[in-house]
Amino acid sequence: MSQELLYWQALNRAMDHEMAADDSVFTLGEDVGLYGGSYRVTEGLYAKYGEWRVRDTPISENGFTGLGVGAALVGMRPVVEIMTINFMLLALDSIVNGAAKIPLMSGGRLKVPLVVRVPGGIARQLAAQHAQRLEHTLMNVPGLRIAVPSTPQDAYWQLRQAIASDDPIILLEHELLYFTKGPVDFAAEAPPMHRAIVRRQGRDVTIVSYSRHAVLAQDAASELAKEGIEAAVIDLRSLKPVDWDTCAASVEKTHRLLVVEEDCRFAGAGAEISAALTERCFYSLDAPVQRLAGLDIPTPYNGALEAASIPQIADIVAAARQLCQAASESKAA
Amino acid sequence: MSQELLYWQALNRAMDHEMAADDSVFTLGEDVGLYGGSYRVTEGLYAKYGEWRVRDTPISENGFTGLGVGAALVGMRPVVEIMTINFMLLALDSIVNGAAKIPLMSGGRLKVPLVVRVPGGIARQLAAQHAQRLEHTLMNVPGLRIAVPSTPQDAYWQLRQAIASDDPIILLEHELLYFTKGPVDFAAEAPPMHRAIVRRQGRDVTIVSYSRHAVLAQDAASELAKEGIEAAVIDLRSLKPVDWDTCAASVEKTHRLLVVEEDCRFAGAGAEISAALTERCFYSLDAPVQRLAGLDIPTPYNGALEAASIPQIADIVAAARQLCQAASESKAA
Amino acid sequence: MERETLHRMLRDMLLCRAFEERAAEEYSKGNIVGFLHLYPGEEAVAAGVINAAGPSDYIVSNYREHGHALVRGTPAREVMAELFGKATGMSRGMGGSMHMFDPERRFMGGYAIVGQTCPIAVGIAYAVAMRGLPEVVICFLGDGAVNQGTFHESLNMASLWRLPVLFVCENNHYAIGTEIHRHSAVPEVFKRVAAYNIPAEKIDGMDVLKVHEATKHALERIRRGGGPQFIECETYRYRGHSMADPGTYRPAVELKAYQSWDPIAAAIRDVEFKYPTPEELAEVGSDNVKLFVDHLIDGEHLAAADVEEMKQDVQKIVDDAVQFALQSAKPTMDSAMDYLNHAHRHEVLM
Amino acid sequence: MERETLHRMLRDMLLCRAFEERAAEEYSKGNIVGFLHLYPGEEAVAAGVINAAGPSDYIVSNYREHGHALVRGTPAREVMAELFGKATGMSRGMGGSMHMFDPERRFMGGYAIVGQTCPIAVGIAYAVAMRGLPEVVICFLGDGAVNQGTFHESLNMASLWRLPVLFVCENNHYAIGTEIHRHSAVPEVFKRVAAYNIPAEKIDGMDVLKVHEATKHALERIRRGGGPQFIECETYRYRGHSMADPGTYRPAVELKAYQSWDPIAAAIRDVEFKYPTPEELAEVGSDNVKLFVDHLIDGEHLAAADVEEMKQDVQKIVDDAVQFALQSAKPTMDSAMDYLNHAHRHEVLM
Ligand SMILES: Cc1ncc(C[n+]2csc(CCOP(=O)(O)OP(=O)(O)O)c2C)c(N)n1
Ligand SMILES: Cc1ncc(C[n+]2csc(CCOP(=O)(O)OP(=O)(O)O)c2C)c(N)n1
Ligand SMILES: [Mg+2]
Ligand SMILES: [Mg+2]
Repeated sequence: MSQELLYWQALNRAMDHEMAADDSVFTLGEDVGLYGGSYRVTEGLYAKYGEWRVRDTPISENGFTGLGVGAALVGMRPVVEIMTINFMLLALDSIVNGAAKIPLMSGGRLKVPLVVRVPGGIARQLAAQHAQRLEHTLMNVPGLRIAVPSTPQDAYWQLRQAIASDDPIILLEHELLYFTKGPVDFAAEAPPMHRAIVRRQGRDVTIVSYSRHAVLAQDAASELAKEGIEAAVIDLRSLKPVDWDTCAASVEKTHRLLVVEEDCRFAGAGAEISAALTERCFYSLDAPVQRLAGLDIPTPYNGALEAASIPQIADIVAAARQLCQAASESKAA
Repeated sequence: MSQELLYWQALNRAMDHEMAADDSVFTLGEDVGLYGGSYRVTEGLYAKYGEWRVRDTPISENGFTGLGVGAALVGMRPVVEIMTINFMLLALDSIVNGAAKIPLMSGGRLKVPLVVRVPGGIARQLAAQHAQRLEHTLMNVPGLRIAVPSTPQDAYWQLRQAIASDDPIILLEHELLYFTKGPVDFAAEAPPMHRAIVRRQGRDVTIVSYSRHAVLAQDAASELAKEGIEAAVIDLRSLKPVDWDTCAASVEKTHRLLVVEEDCRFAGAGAEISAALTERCFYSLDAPVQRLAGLDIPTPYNGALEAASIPQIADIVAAARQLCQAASESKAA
Repeated sequence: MERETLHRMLRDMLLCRAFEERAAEEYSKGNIVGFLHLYPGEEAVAAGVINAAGPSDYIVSNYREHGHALVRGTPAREVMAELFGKATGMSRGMGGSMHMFDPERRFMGGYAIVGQTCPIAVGIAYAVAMRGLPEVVICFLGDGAVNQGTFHESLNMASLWRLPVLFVCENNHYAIGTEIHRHSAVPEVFKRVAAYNIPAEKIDGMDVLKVHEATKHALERIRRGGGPQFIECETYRYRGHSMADPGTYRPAVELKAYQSWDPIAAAIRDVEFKYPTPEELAEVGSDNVKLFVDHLIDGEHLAAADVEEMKQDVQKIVDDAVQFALQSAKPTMDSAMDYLNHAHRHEVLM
Repeated sequence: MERETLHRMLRDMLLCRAFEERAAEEYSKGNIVGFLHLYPGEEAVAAGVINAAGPSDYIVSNYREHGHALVRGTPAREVMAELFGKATGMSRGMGGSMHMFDPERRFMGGYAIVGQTCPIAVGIAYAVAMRGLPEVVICFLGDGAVNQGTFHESLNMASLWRLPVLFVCENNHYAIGTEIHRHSAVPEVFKRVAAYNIPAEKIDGMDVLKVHEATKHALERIRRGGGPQFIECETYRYRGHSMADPGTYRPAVELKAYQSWDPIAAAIRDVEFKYPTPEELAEVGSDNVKLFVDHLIDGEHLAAADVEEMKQDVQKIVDDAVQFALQSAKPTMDSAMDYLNHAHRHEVLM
């Protein structure tokens, strides 16, 4: 039933399936049409659906994102692609002051079924202006929902769910995941869009992560297993809302929590995860929640420094190991 | 030595003193000149310093903030006023991709001595598009510094310090504080810009807050004292960096921490404060850190709902009381 | 023009005027709070433009939009109740003065970020064009909004794809306290529009007949496939920018000049700034409403007595609206949460 | 024109060409990583514009700026080392291809957000004007950048306050894969500038002499107090948008047309998209460098042998730059933290 697809291909199929099923779905963004999309997500759609449904835009981020908001108000289901998240800073007014606020501001008289797709994260030496994450900025905006698929299957599911939803939803795609492969089953029933998934069960420590770092966390867990440390790995899949229940259930079992994120540590996504789960699981915790995160520095261009600025597999292993040690020492004491 | 001034007047004097002392200081923004500033902060400066140093701009937030960045690169000390923080969403590219990144991106070859002054927070029924806080958005940006004065004296000190600094600094001013009064001593030596101040010593619980809510927290502490609860109140004064030492010292004494903020709870400023202090003080805490914050909702226009959407004094009192009870119960158990 | 249309336009203008003057009063009493931007002086634009539109056309407006909603047909009760923050308001008390919505009348809001009306209107127009419908989107914006980047981006896209949108610039010469020649390098707004290959004209925004005429033609051109059009209406606001603004930056003589229907002399810019006293306002000559009334009476479309009756009618409507607003229930936090989440009520989130 | 200037311009163009071709090679070898936007085809713009500027003028550029830095005088070693991410690079390995800075030569960067050069240049110009200095700021931008709101906001302010800034639009007809008539409602960029009351002209950006001449005059006008000026240089990039872009969206015949100095026929838009093969590239006629070489030889400003010598010279410079870059040390994280915090090194924070 399932086939092996690259992450971008899974997104591409999701777009195609939704566009075929509903002619109010259309996509727009820089070079999504004739050029086929910077990361190929919209490849082939221009030829199939024509320029009105696959619209190449000028470099006018706030303008065309706002266009998406307007179209959504009258029943269209626009999928705006912002070429990379770095340029979303220019479009935040349309997203925050527009899409996120209109449902409440209109007293529930309008809906904004908008999807904003954005590649982001730290890729390969793209330097400070092209290597950032705005997870936290978006999380703090009431009225938005945020999905962060880490596998081709989730990418397929969550993009379709986002398009089908009547809420404004941001899909954060990771630039280094586009060319990763995985099985995709088009027919399988999707879990709810914001449900976290336990990628690996564990006994000793819970690692909560999302997007590309959820994949790294699984690799780290395999390493840890060799040392006898059984780490549970939870892939959040969604940053707003967060599926606290799934996380808390694991923390209550492992008594230790490591939050791994690519976002800058200070006021990053991990801050909320750490704070909320501490509030909830305080009395089950053997040690304070640890956050492993990006350094608080604009990303340097040099490759070695870039790599050192975000958590790597070895860092995750070390942090989990230390957390287990610290917790057992404090327990013993 | 000190005189009673309104918050806006203290800012006005700070501007005047810095402009008189250094002719590379200039200010720009919508209606800062002829009109005298929306909250009067620049009143009288246009007449005194002329249009080049007090520049009325078109409604072009990203443009004139970027202008400030450019001018700062060649040794000027621009003070950009964004009329309210709601419009800063349009200027974030200049702040985040510009001001914050240039020092690192240029390999330390350029400085950005820029100050961005912004009124913000929840005022009186200004509704969703004029009643928001972007504290968390800004906190997550490496390269920025953020000051949040809550008193006229701090407003005076911190604006002068911000202008004197060679870093890009955001001064978040609260719209409901402009017409509050307090003593200002122009000659007194200022504490370091990012030092937190213990506004009230306490034994039972530490309340950490900032900006207008630091004032409310002091009122709440007075109430609590009547019930026999001695709450320490810490006014952070700065959101980036945060003075963790001052906070931790108090938490280690009181064993309980309540974080009070106007920002939306989910991924608000309080998330970082809670997470970081828990990491640091975990073993001294008798109960999980509590966050009292704004509801996760765009601010409704209706006055009663607006008030209910952010913590009020009574809420702070109740939360602190409950925290003290919960902690002693769990200790007793 | 049909007698009916003339009457309707006058009635609309009178209603707007009476409504806004009353809103100012209610603001002083504390029944209305927050930013309140009033429309007196500019009524001819709303009445002329919106009365030229059809029921399936869309309207997108900014924070100075009470008049636009009233002319579009939203009952004064719902507009006033919204200002009072009541559950019966057009935005259920959630939006207030700056965020009024009436989707049933295709009145799509109510946006308080300067320039934001442009991309939203262009987006609605994109949907219309994609569907091949004969509808037009009317987008209001101020002279100050022209300097916002979004304006530029939106006009380029509207023109590039020939979208059915009519931009109406209400040029009242000020962005809060900053006069147009101090915020725009080219103060003739319509000339700036040449950069987008969009037909643009400047008209006298104090003359409702001219506004109506120009709008009618522009809408026809759009419906014939002529792509976006732009109308600059020269107008003036008699009050400060909002109730929080005393308007002291404007010379009294300038205000009077507009109200008495004289062209503004260039000289007045140097006059000392001072907001007119109530006495000065009272002694002022005809304004856009007066102009139209005179025209209708002179042309025997209407008798003076009819005008008086109309004034009394709209006054009653406004009084009733205030009563309604006062007596209406307040919204609850539960309803607010419902509005926030209404779009995903039937979706399984987790 | 002085012989020296002619020689310098040719040398600059040859250096840019050789440098970029080598950078492409080093990219393929993995010595350079990330986005690499190359300049071949557009050399006449950098050489013509920057050689007309004085040493105290400022340059602000975007992500396709290696050529601009080289012409400005930054040693090829420092430019190459930056591409290699080394501590000896002009941005100490922190910025890379898109973020090159050389403040000592008033080369103010290197910005990768499309449109961002505009407000930054305008800000520097504001400082110059406020100080009453005779300096000018040169702001480079692409044809795609014209649609960014920031462009609009910046030009309005520059004009309003008559700031000393020269905008140079490098119109290579494409924003990545989107051709200008598909991204701009008015594809003649210089015409759009009328909206700001800024003198604007379009010139042949493949002819370095015309570029130099136009720049000289524009700078003179600015220094005489004429306010901002705008030059649109029509040019073409021979390669894809960046090394990540195969450029398959452009018809081979279009590319050839530019390289062989023919005007583009309107017809070519319909030709099948295909990136030219190396063979096709090889058989192509003269390009902007060739054009200038021919002119210099025909005018007896230079002998063919001189050109060969020059080519060898610049090749040596480029080889040396690569050696230097290879041998240079990598930056450390400590240095990165120092750069981040260098501005507050002497300040007590807490
Ligand atoms: C982006 C943004 N910047 C600033 C403001 C504050 N503001 C509200 S109205 C206004 C003036 C707008 O002038 P104009 O467009 O001429 O409209 P008018 O009020 O004259 O009708 C300003 C600056 C805002 N609401 N949005
Ligand atoms: C704000 C922003 N949006 C999108 C991009 C991605 N991008 C990089 S270059 C480019 C095309 C720019 O075209 P143009 O201005 O014509 O310059 P050229 O590359 O042709 O020199 C785009 C869309 C960006 N860097 N910044
Ligand atoms: Mg105006
Ligand atoms: Mg281009």
